[in-house]
Amino acid sequence: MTKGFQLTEETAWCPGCGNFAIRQAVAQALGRCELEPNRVVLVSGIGQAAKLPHYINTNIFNGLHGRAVPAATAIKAVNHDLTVLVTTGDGDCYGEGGNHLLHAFRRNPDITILVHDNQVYGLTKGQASPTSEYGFVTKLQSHGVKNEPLNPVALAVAMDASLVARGFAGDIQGLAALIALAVKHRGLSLVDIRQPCVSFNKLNTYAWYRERVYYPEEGTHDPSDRVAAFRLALTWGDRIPLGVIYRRERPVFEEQFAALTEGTLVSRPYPGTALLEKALAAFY
Amino acid sequence: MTKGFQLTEETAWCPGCGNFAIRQAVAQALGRCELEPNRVVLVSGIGQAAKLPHYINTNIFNGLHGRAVPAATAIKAVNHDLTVLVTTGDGDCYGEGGNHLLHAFRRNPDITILVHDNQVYGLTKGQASPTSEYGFVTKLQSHGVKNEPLNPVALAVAMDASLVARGFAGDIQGLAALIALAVKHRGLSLVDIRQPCVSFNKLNTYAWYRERVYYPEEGTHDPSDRVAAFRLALTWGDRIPLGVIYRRERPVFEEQFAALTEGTLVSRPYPGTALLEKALAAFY
Amino acid sequence: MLYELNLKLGGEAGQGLQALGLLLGRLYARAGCHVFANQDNESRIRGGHNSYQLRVASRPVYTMGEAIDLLVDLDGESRRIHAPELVPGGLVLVDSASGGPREVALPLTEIARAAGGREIHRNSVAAGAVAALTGQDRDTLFPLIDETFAADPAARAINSACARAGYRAALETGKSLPFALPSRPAGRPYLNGHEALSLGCLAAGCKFMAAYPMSPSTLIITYLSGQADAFGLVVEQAEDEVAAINMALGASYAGVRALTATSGGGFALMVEGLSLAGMLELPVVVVIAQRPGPATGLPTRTEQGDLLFAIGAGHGEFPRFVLAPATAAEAFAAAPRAFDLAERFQVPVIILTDQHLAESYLTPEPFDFSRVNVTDYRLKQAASPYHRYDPGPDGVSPLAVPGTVDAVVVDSDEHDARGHIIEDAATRNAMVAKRLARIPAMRAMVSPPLRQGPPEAEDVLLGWGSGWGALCEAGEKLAAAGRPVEVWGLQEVWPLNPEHFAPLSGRRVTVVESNATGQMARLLSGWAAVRVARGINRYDGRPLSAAYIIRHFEGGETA
Amino acid sequence: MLYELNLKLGGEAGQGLQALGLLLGRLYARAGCHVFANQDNESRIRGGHNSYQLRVASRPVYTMGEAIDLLVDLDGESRRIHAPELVPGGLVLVDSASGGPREVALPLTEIARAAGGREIHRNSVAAGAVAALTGQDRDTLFPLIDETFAADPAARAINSACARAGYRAALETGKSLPFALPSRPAGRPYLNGHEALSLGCLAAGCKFMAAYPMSPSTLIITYLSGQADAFGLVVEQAEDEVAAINMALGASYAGVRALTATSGGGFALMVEGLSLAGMLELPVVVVIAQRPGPATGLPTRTEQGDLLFAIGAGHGEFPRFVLAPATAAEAFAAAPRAFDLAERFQVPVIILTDQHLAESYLTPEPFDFSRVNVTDYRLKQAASPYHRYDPGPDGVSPLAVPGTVDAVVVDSDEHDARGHIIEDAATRNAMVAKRLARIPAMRAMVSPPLRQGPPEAEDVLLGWGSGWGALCEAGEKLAAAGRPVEVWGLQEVWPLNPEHFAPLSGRRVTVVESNATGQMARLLSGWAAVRVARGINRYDGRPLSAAYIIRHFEGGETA
Ligand SMILES: Cc1ncc(C[n+]2csc(CCOP(=O)(O)OP(=O)(O)O)c2C)c(N)n1
Ligand SMILES: Cc1ncc(C[n+]2csc(CCOP(=O)(O)OP(=O)(O)O)c2C)c(N)n1
Ligand code: SF4
Ligand code: SF4
Ligand SMILES: [Mg+2]
Ligand SMILES: [Mg+2]
Repeated sequence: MTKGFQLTEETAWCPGCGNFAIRQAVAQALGRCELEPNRVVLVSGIGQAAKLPHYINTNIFNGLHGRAVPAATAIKAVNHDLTVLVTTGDGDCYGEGGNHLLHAFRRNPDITILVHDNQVYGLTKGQASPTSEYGFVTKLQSHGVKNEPLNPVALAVAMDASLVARGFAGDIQGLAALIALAVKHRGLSLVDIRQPCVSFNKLNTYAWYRERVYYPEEGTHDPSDRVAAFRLALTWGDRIPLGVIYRRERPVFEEQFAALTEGTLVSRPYPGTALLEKALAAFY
Repeated sequence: MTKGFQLTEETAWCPGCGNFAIRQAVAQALGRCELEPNRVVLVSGIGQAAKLPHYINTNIFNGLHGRAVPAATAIKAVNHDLTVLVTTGDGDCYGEGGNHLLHAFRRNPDITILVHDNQVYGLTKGQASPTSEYGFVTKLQSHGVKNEPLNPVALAVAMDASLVARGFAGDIQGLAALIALAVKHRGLSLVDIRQPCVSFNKLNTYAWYRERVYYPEEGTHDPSDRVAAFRLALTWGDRIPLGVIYRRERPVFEEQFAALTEGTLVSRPYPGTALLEKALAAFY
Repeated sequence: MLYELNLKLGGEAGQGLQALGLLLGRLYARAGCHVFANQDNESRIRGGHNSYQLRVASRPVYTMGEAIDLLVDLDGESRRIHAPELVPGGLVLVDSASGGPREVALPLTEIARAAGGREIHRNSVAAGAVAALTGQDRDTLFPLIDETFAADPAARAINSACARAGYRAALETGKSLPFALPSRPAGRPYLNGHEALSLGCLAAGCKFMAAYPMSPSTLIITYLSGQADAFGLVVEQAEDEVAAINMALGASYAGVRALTATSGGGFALMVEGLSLAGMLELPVVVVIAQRPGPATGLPTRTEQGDLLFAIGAGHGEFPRFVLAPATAAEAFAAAPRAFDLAERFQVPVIILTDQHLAESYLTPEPFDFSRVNVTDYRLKQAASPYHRYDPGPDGVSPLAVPGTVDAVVVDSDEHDARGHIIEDAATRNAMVAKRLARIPAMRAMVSPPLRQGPPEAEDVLLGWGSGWGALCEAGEKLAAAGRPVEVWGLQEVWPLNPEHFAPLSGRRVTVVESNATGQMARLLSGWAAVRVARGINRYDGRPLSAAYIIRHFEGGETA
Repeated sequence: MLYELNLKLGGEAGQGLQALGLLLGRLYARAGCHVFANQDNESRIRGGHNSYQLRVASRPVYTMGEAIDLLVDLDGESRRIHAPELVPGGLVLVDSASGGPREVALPLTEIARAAGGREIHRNSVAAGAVAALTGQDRDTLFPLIDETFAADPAARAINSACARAGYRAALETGKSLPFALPSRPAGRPYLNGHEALSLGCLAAGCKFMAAYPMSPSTLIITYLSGQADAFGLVVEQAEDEVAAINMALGASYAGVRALTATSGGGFALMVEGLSLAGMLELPVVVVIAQRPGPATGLPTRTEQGDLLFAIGAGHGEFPRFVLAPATAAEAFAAAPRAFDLAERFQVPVIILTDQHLAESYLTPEPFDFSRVNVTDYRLKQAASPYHRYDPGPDGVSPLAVPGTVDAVVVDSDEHDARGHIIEDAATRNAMVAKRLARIPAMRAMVSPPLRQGPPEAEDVLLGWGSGWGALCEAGEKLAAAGRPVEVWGLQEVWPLNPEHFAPLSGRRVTVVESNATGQMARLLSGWAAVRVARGINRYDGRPLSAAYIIRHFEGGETA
């Protein structure tokens, strides 16, 4: 069944959108991980980011806005032989789906969450998102956003996420490497990918990011140091660090279920009557 | 109308429950802030903690499980002359209501959130809560909790909450002082109150906490230093710090609405036809 | 001479169709015409194929026309896609220096560039050209352009130059459409259903809105947020729909009129909150802007698929109203009506709109704000001790604002008159009875359906909500063809008052609705003993039209 | 001689009523009796006043008895609260050295202490005393105590000693109840509705459950989580109900049978997910354990208030089944039935239970697991290319497991046969038609109502779900009093098959249900043309009983 990861010609994205680069990086990364398309599931919610799965030839669960993470967690638990990625937006993941993300960090399933973070609601035409900057003007927030932006990387570090990284859609190679690393990592990986939205975010453009992003020099940051990671996570403004910010090995959600030690859940047979009789016997 | 904050004789709590102490501390703190009962609104969800408002003679909005924070935010926005407190449980606030908490930090309304954190679901009879320790055994989690506990203080610091504190129900005086300070603070205050549940949490008991809790010595911790606050927030295990962990002055939600500069929203009259005609004129 | 003009703008998302459509709509409205306009959009920001259709007439019109007199092709594809819709003799405006016989070839982009603009400014060139081709006065067009871009002098200059150039160039082609201006005076606003509804909310004294963006509801929060400073509102984008409704309920508790709006999927997340409103007896208005489901469905299209859902939503038993305004003018009226009913009975009121109503523009008579009823039902003088759930007339309790009495206690558990938790059967029974006691008075308040056409006709075409315009037109056309039908349109769909439906007895009732399962038909047979002969249903996401109804009515097809 | 024994245990929350009731229930079950037990609890952990009532009989019983033969007073209050319920000659066991004439005074706590226990161990003293007073064999009691505390030898020793001491002390009082043991052999399990349902889920091959705790549903996840290792399940407590249903849908997509359970308020949060199941055509089973609403309502009590909500929940239009098992035995059967229907038709199936069904214990015939139908509808051999939404017979598409075919693509937007987003009308129409095409076959699958009593009786008492037991007993009593009625009980409440109701025509139908607005009555008149003469409704949170039904039936009261 090997045909590699093929990208569709047609998409519903705007020309110049950062999503194209992310899609390319995803396909490259999956290829680099030597995965078969039919062993990969892309799970998404609703939004421009969440359309990505439709444009690659894998298994797709394109569910509800904000609800990709619980679906992905369950898919991985049912069939841990599959590689499960979530492709989601900043609204999808940090807004509507915020609670699921919080608790996914706690569970630590072996899934990769790619947040296409364009700091705006793209599909619904440009409202503020949880990561929009304070003061960011939109049609709905015509006097500027009054809430402080959520810092996903700091949040993930505070939640002791297993792998926390920041990527940039303007650097496909670096992003592909980061995604490959996240996919290979055992446990939950969150990659907050800064993605210019050419239609609705005229502030955080390619140029804006290019002036600011940098990869910390080899050896200057220890991702296993949580306080250091937190400090780096707070670095924002003139300088925006990319790459792995935090990493910790933790028990993986689906590895802790006795039911899964003998193989995948989906491969288990229906129970025999002997077992059922035994369960019933406890009620006598 | 001054009659002070009166406590009911009857409650539905178990004898010995930490909620009694929290209630006393709340009443003391409100008294100390020289508030009138009818200018205070206690907003709660569902749970043992969430029953508290019924046992004090104030205004009460006892809504849905997990949903106290958005209701409280709106109440404060509509009538910023009222003092608004949320009394909530660890399940209510960090479980069902997790997303609202995340975004309340961003909004920063001038409300005080008191989380009666007993690390268990009390009202539903003892399931794990988001703050239950890893391995904590319950009837439902019979092999022990498999998810890592959420650290509310670290989370709040990462979200740049305006005031973050930890209290302990075993120290009514200290707790009352902390609550008074939180109520007086302009902006959102989160007080995570460790509260022994004598019925369902046999691990994190009064004794367990008494061995561990301490107030950092005067001058040893600077709550305005976010990284230091994060480091202190991670201090857990043998030593559990109490008191104010983090504090930052930030724009307050309801102060940013032009509509509220002339007085409370609830006091504003219905619009006159001139204004309406003007709005209609824009469509010609 | 045409008595009406049908205009279609076709292009990609992102090419500015809406801005152009808006400009032209206002142009004809200013010229004294009646206008109806609607849009057909894909769920994307750029690319694809969208259209904006305007029907300009000498009398009020509420549906799209069936054939196009003038097509504006902005993507090079529209001439092909929409060719079958053109009337004989219809014209196509193309962005090109040369074209076929039915084409008005104008190099719009080039003209824009020559006038100092960029490609995007060709819309103003097109606006000028369309105005000229349809015989519109310069003195209407040019001031409108200037006002539209008033905030940005540079943009104003360019667009004005482009429009003038387009106007001139079109005149030079010598082509034109023989469209007669109506003699009616100018002076009707051009707005869509959700703009009208939002104005109604302002008129009703709505002071708080929280919502989460979701098509096709987003316009309401966007508009109200823009008016927040002028009208003294707090408008907040919530983190999710659960928060939105709980914020609205908090605001209502604190004493102001509160609103939320969403589409079916977002409303699904508000259902627990709706039940809370029922238990706390808090007034609140919830707009459900319907779109085709289930789940994400067709986000930018229309359906009436959430009727039974809205009526039955929420665990436990509590009364509610469900309104479904027929047109933009009715949507304006529905809002104060909803706030009034909500506060009078302390119940949630749902307003069901849909993408078609929400985004279709028309030119209603100017709203008369002095006739809007805003009754303040909040308690002025409270008895002490105040008990939130003391029963009053019709089961309605005194509604005090926190801070003005000893304490306002509301509780989602079953409670006593004071609002505190109870467990006993007697109090429970009394409280259930009290909550439901409002139903008879509520039912008596419901307005009867709209009716048009001969009341003695054997055939009745009955629809609800935004179906009204298409139904009326179908009724008129059928009558003109010698087939008299009476047309009914329900605007207040819950509770139902069976008495309203007595005139249907013995007649052949065809229920027309934008859904597949015939929800209104089911409701009427179940709750009002109406015998429904058959249904005409449309569920492809496109709005009902007179032609669709007539085709299925005459052909006996039941789609 | 009594042919049945009614026993009530009264005490505070936290005093161990449930453990004592469970022990006694199993004791009588082992002795060969039929037992029915139910509880009356306040929503608190300690204090207040709760009761646990056991009815022990020589034939199957499904409701609580009406008068108490033996009351066990553990809080010193029960003798006063429940005195009116005692039969003449009934006894009260009190924890005291001396008592009145109707009292069996035993210093339970002292006896426990003397036997080496603490206050909490007086429950075992009481168990021994009750066993003795009701003529139960030591050889049944003592092994049961030993088994109950098998896991903890120290506890076993103390409880055993206490039970023996209680047994002895009671015998010494010389008092006893003349209760005749039935001659039937022992061997029925003692379990409640949700335990039976959970066993049914295991038997159905359910492999995944996610839920958020909520009374009265929590027992299901608690039980299944305890069986997870033995049966190979993944059971996860979700962070909220929205997560729970989306997890269940993810699991279903990945290829296993998936479940979630909640009460009405939690289900309100699952409604968007239900619509998603409808759109993705994913099998999933959702238990709604009903309790009185709206909102938080009465969390520990019972109601049937979510029927219309369950049937109408979700935006957009999609088919579903709604089941409502009548008894614990039927709840066992309903689970595999639900999983089968869900997978056969790729639809969500809702099981409506309620607190009364969930927490009432009884002693059904042992379940025959070999007769449970577990058909695997998943695709074994997939065509290539595989298209998730290719239409099959009855509109049902081939259901492949991801990983076994090229790609399994499911999409909440409207989609084509491959599962990819579409915008066009033709595909939309085809997909709507395909999804709804399953309805006729689904309707044909629905089982007819249970019936008992003379089919020619003019009067029909019709109920649904857990009302069945009380209805049957009411029917029998009315017949015995010379007033024949036939009793109907619906267990598969959606979709309705109108043919099932033909036998009701021309008869006087009284619909009995635990809600205030008569939801089943409404459903039957709206969807199955049943003429309902009147309703008997109960909505105080307490279960229906034969006495309640008869009182309102004969008195003509409509509560
Ligand atoms: C329950 C629900 N609420 C709202 C929506 C409407 N909606 C669709 S996408 C979206 C936001 C998208 O923003 P983001 O996740 O940042 O994705 P982007 O389009 O920017 O990539 C919203 C609000 C929805 N589909 N469902
Ligand atoms: C939507 C919803 N889900 C579940 C419940 C059931 N429920 C009530 S309280 C509670 C948890 C309480 O835990 P916590 O908030 O920690 O409060 P505690 O009782 O421990 O003080 C739950 C799950 C509910 N009422 N509503
Ligand atoms: S709106 Fe923004 S995010 Fe969406 S496709 Fe266009 S550029 Fe990309
Ligand atoms: S269960 Fe725990 S939290 Fe609840 S009242 Fe009892 S001791 Fe307190
Ligand atoms: Mg975004
Ligand atoms: Mg708790």
